[in-house]
Amino acid sequence: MSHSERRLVILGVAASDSHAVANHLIAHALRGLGFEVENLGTCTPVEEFAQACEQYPDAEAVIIGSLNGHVHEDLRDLPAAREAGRITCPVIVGGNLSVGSKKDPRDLERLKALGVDRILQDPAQLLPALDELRASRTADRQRLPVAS
Amino acid sequence: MSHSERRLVILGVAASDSHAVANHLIAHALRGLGFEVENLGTCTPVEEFAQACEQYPDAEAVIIGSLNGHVHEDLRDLPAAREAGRITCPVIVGGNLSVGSKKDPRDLERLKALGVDRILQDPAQLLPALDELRASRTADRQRLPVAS
Amino acid sequence: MTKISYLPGHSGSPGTDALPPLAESVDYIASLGKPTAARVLMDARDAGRVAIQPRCGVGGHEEMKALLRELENQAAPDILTLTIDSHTRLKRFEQALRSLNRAPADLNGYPLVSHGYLRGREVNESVTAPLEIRHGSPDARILFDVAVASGITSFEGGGISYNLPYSKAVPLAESLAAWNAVDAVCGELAGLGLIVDRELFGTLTAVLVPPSISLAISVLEAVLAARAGVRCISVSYPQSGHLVQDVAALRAIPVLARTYLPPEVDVHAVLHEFMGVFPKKRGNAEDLIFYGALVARLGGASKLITKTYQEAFGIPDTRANVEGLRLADRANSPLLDFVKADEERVADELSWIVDEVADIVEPVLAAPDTMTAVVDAFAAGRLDIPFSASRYAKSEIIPKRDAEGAIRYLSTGSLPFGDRTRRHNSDLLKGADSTGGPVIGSLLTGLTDDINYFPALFREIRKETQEEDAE
Amino acid sequence: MTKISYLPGHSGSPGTDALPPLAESVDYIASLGKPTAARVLMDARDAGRVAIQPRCGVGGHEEMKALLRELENQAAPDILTLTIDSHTRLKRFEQALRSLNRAPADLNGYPLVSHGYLRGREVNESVTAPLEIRHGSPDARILFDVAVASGITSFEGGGISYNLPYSKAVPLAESLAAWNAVDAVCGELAGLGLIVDRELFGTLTAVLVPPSISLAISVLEAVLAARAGVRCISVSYPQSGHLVQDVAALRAIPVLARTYLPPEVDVHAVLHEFMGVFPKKRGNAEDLIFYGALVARLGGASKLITKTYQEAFGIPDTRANVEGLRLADRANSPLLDFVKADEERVADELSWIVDEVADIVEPVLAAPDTMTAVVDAFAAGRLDIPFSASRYAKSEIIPKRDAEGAIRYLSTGSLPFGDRTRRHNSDLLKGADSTGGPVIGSLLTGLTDDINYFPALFREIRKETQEEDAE
Ligand code: B12
Ligand code: B12
Repeated sequence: MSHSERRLVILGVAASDSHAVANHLIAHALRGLGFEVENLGTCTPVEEFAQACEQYPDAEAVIIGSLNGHVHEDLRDLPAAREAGRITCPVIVGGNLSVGSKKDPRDLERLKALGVDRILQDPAQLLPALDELRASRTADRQRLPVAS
Repeated sequence: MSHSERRLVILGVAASDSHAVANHLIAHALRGLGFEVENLGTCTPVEEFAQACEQYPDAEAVIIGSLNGHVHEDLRDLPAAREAGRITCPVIVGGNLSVGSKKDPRDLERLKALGVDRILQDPAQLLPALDELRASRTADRQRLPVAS
Repeated sequence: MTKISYLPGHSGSPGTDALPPLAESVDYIASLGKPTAARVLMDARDAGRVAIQPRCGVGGHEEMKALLRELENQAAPDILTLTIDSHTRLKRFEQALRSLNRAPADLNGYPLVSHGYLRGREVNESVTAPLEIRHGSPDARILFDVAVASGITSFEGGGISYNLPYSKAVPLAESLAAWNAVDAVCGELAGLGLIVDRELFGTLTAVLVPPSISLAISVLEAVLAARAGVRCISVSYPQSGHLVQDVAALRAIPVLARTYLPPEVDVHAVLHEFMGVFPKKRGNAEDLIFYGALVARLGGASKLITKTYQEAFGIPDTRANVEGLRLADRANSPLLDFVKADEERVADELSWIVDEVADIVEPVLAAPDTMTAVVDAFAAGRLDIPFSASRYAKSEIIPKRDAEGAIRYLSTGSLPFGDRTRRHNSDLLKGADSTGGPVIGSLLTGLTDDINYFPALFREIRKETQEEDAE
Repeated sequence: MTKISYLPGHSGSPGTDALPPLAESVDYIASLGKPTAARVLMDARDAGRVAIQPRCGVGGHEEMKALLRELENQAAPDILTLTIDSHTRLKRFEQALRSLNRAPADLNGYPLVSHGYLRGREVNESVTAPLEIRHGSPDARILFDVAVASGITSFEGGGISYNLPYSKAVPLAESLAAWNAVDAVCGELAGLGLIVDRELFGTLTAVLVPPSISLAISVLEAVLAARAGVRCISVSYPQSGHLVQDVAALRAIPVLARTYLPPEVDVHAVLHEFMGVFPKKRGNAEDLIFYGALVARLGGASKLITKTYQEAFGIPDTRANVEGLRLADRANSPLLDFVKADEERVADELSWIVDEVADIVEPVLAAPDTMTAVVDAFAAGRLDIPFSASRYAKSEIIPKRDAEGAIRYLSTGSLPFGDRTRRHNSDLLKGADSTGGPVIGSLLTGLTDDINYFPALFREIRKETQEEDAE
């Protein structure tokens, strides 16, 4: 990071999912890049992500891993949490996002429909994605007063 | 054999077929049972079987093995040889009687249509089949004068 | 398929009230005319072959029956599996039921509790092989009751091994108590003449689990199970990928059983084919599948749980599962009698493994109450596993592959190891890859390489610690 | 598909007149942008892996292309095959053409001569692997010319090995001369820069062929081929089923090459997976397929010709062929480096094999004209093969499996073996099964058991010599 500002992300694995390894490694890697990582670990329901957002209002993203194929059911409460204004920052999802070894792109559409902002394959895409999301939010904020 | 009469068969493998092992073993086995075996060996065209029939008019059967799947083309001249009266004794065929590992019963019908009298799987069926064929021919011969 | 609007037991919520009494289920099982899993394992061991078993589970009921029938017809595994979905594992029955009704294909397993025991019996009756429930439930009591009522004679799990890898916030005391209840019912069933095979999940978090950790935890669970009345215990061990280490670990299982378990308990060694990151290319995955099966044979395992060439991608389709089973079964070939492990090295490795296990379990077993001692030891890090999903293990130990690929301890954390064991481990790691870079960075890249051991071995990916390729 | 009403060459009868000049074919091959078979073999040997190749051939042209493409897409063999139908092998071109036009599925191979070289090129261009022609033609001159014009860089056969097992009444002098002509063209092609791999058919009659017979005949054919100008020779050997014997026989190939062949000839060892009576049950057949592949690896073969689980039933379908290739390729796994043969026993067996081969070939090679000496030796039984299809070998030698399953000589017929060899063979057979019955009867049942060795080993059938089963 080329700036000294604090950058915090909320990290976790979806509610029914106990796959821990990628979560451990991603937390390590983001910390290595200078992020503060609030890692909620495995088996984290949307409710717990929402609570963390309330606790860390300056979190720049919620990053959710899901490996076991249950991401759709596990994020079922995400639209409600968003509507209620409990999760306002972008939500990034990555991992193995459907059941089965042949993947249907419609399953990613279903995720978008639940209010997921970014779907990533590779943890290496996280930093550029976070930078981009932050840049566009900053731009939005700067543009808004001009427009209003 | 319970009788002392000479029993002779003509044995061979079809024209395009060089599989020798079953032929060797069947010749041995029939000789062990007391048969005289005129073994023409592998790669024997219908013409050669016909010549042997002419040479051994008391042969009680022509026994043809085919393993390589080419039995239909290889016996193509059989109807002509029969019509010409060159092969008058029963023709027995055995082995692997079509190309491919899944067998279609129609391929056996095609063989029958070529004038094959018996189709056998197992060389152990040869003795009962030969006995039966001989019995029915003797019966036929005995019946004929009565009928005429 | 008719929608399910109830759960077994009292209306609206899951439970066991509607289940038949144990004795009825025991009679039902006898009437099935199929061997129990325990019997199949015994027969396999007597015949000197490794029984073969797939992982398999889909949400829908008809689909589940079709899957099992197809696997049986095409690959004739010795034991079949009902893999349970991960909502049910965590007692999220409501979510399981909702997925089942809306989109059963979205489930990563068969929600047996939601389907209920009558359907469980139907599934059981659709095949001739006995079934095992494979899951990952910190508290499996409801699932177990439905399984027994379904006539299923093998049940995987344990109070440690189905907690720490499978949940975040279930206290160990709770899961141990829940599994003690399951084991006690197995004891009751044994009294009624039915031996339930209880497989322990020595695989744990599957990634870089040192053999002595896997076996130590299985020993503790086995001791608890035996005390509760269990009579047939399958100790499963996850293939590390290093032949000598794996053969030694499997052969250590009967040795440990003789030391720590009463003689009336029948103990089987079970190999779980490589449970970590699988290679992606089909041929490489298949190499690994066959290798695992060969290791099971050489290690004298009674049973092998297979993988498929689709492992890296997702839950396999039926055909891949069939092919995985068939390929693994080739290692049972009588033509491979000539294949041997290096017996001297196996014996050496085995003695170290047994010593490490002793170091870990004996202080716990020396305490007056084993369950409490287990809880305390995990809290203090004297028992530990790497990559815990749960808060209730410290994950302080750091595993590392040595130069040959065997899994060693880079750090033994707070494990009560003696100096001899510690020195042995660091000696073994002397030849291992390591960058000259900063310690933390190199630790992480080294770890990543070790996690990706097989994809790297097959050159599907580059090693992070080898910036310049030798080729 | 348009019917073919002509044969290449002059109208109505087969010939080569219409074929392009050799230099044009050499250019065509260079333009194909695929490696030659010789190059693939060399690369495999350098990489320490066994190249894999199926048998495959169907009558129809489109079907043949589809078959090859499917095999390549699904199993990526190193070399692909055009197996030629048995009419064409025997120059029964008329029958081949008639079947092709009426019922191409009735053909047990691809009638390349009837299709002509332009179609041959199309087939060649449809895949990226180089092709070999596998056939069984006592006189292959026409077929060879069409093959070269088709851009095919590997050609199986030899004046002895493609005569005696494949025809009844072709005199050896004729087939030797015909193959000498083929080999001379290979020499010419080498001069033009194209190395054609010439595989010799050491498999012979495939059933109970003693290794020293197979290798001796290959040595004689190789010597003749090298003299005619051939620069790349693949010596194929048929798996006997006994590991030590097979590994020794494969490793004997480079030893024999150094003794009998000029150094500029590149010699490869090739294993033909078990060529005798195959077990019927799929799993058993697959056990044998994998075992063969492992033997090829341990014997240091450059190439393996695979079988399929449908072998006992008929020409395999594409899927079975794919699965046979894939399974065999598992034996190339880097994970199996630990699998070893008993090196001491292999060395002992190897030295006996080399001695027996020397006993057989050296009198022939000592004569002034090798071809004449071969013809005379077969007439006198000093060269011989079991189960000859041809009148021109005596089939006086009687093979027998010893107690361990290795193929020995029960009778060495008129082979010019010394006392030492003869004694060694009878010593080895002392432990072998034999009934107490009359000599001839027991010889035949013993032979039948040996022929059915694998079906009996897998207990698909009972041994004839074991009336009472021990079980
Ligand atoms: C180890 C493992 C386990 C261990 C996990 C131990 C633990 N507590 O961590 C155990 C044995 C306990 C386990 C259990 C289960 N597993 Co599991 N497991 C694996 C395995 C073999 C390796 C996973 C791993 O650790 N990889 C190493 C890490 C570093 O990589 P990764 O997790 O694959 O993640 C990569 C990417 O997905 C991505 N990524 C991951 N998370 C995120 C997040 C973000 C934001 C981003 C950008 C990227 C990202 O980055 C990583 C590196 O490339 C995989 C198969 C494989 N890959 O070979 C199956 C696999 C993931 N498991 C699977 C399943 C289904 C389960 C179970 C549900 C059992 C079942 N029904 O079969 C249970 C889970 C129970 C539960 N409640 O969730 C399936 C998922 C199937 C699907 N989606 O179709 C897989 C693919 C196996 C299979 N083929 O069936 N498993
Ligand atoms: C050994 C063998 C060879 C040897 C033969 C050596 C020799 N000269 O004898 C070699 C390697 C040379 C060879 C060559 C070929 N072979 Co081949 N061969 C075999 C093999 C492996 C064993 C045959 C054998 O000897 N069995 C032992 C004897 C005792 O049994 P049998 O021949 O199987 O016969 C039994 C029955 O069929 C029956 N039987 C046989 N003849 C008769 C006759 C009568 C009257 C009766 C009642 C019963 C009977 O009794 C026997 C005992 O049960 C079989 C496959 C297998 N079975 O495992 C393939 C097989 C027979 N061969 C086959 C083929 C196609 C060929 C080739 C044409 C090559 C090709 N295109 O692939 C060439 C033949 C060339 C030619 N011109 O014919 C195919 C036939 C395919 C089909 N019908 O679909 C088979 C089945 C292999 C396969 N799966 O592709 N072969």
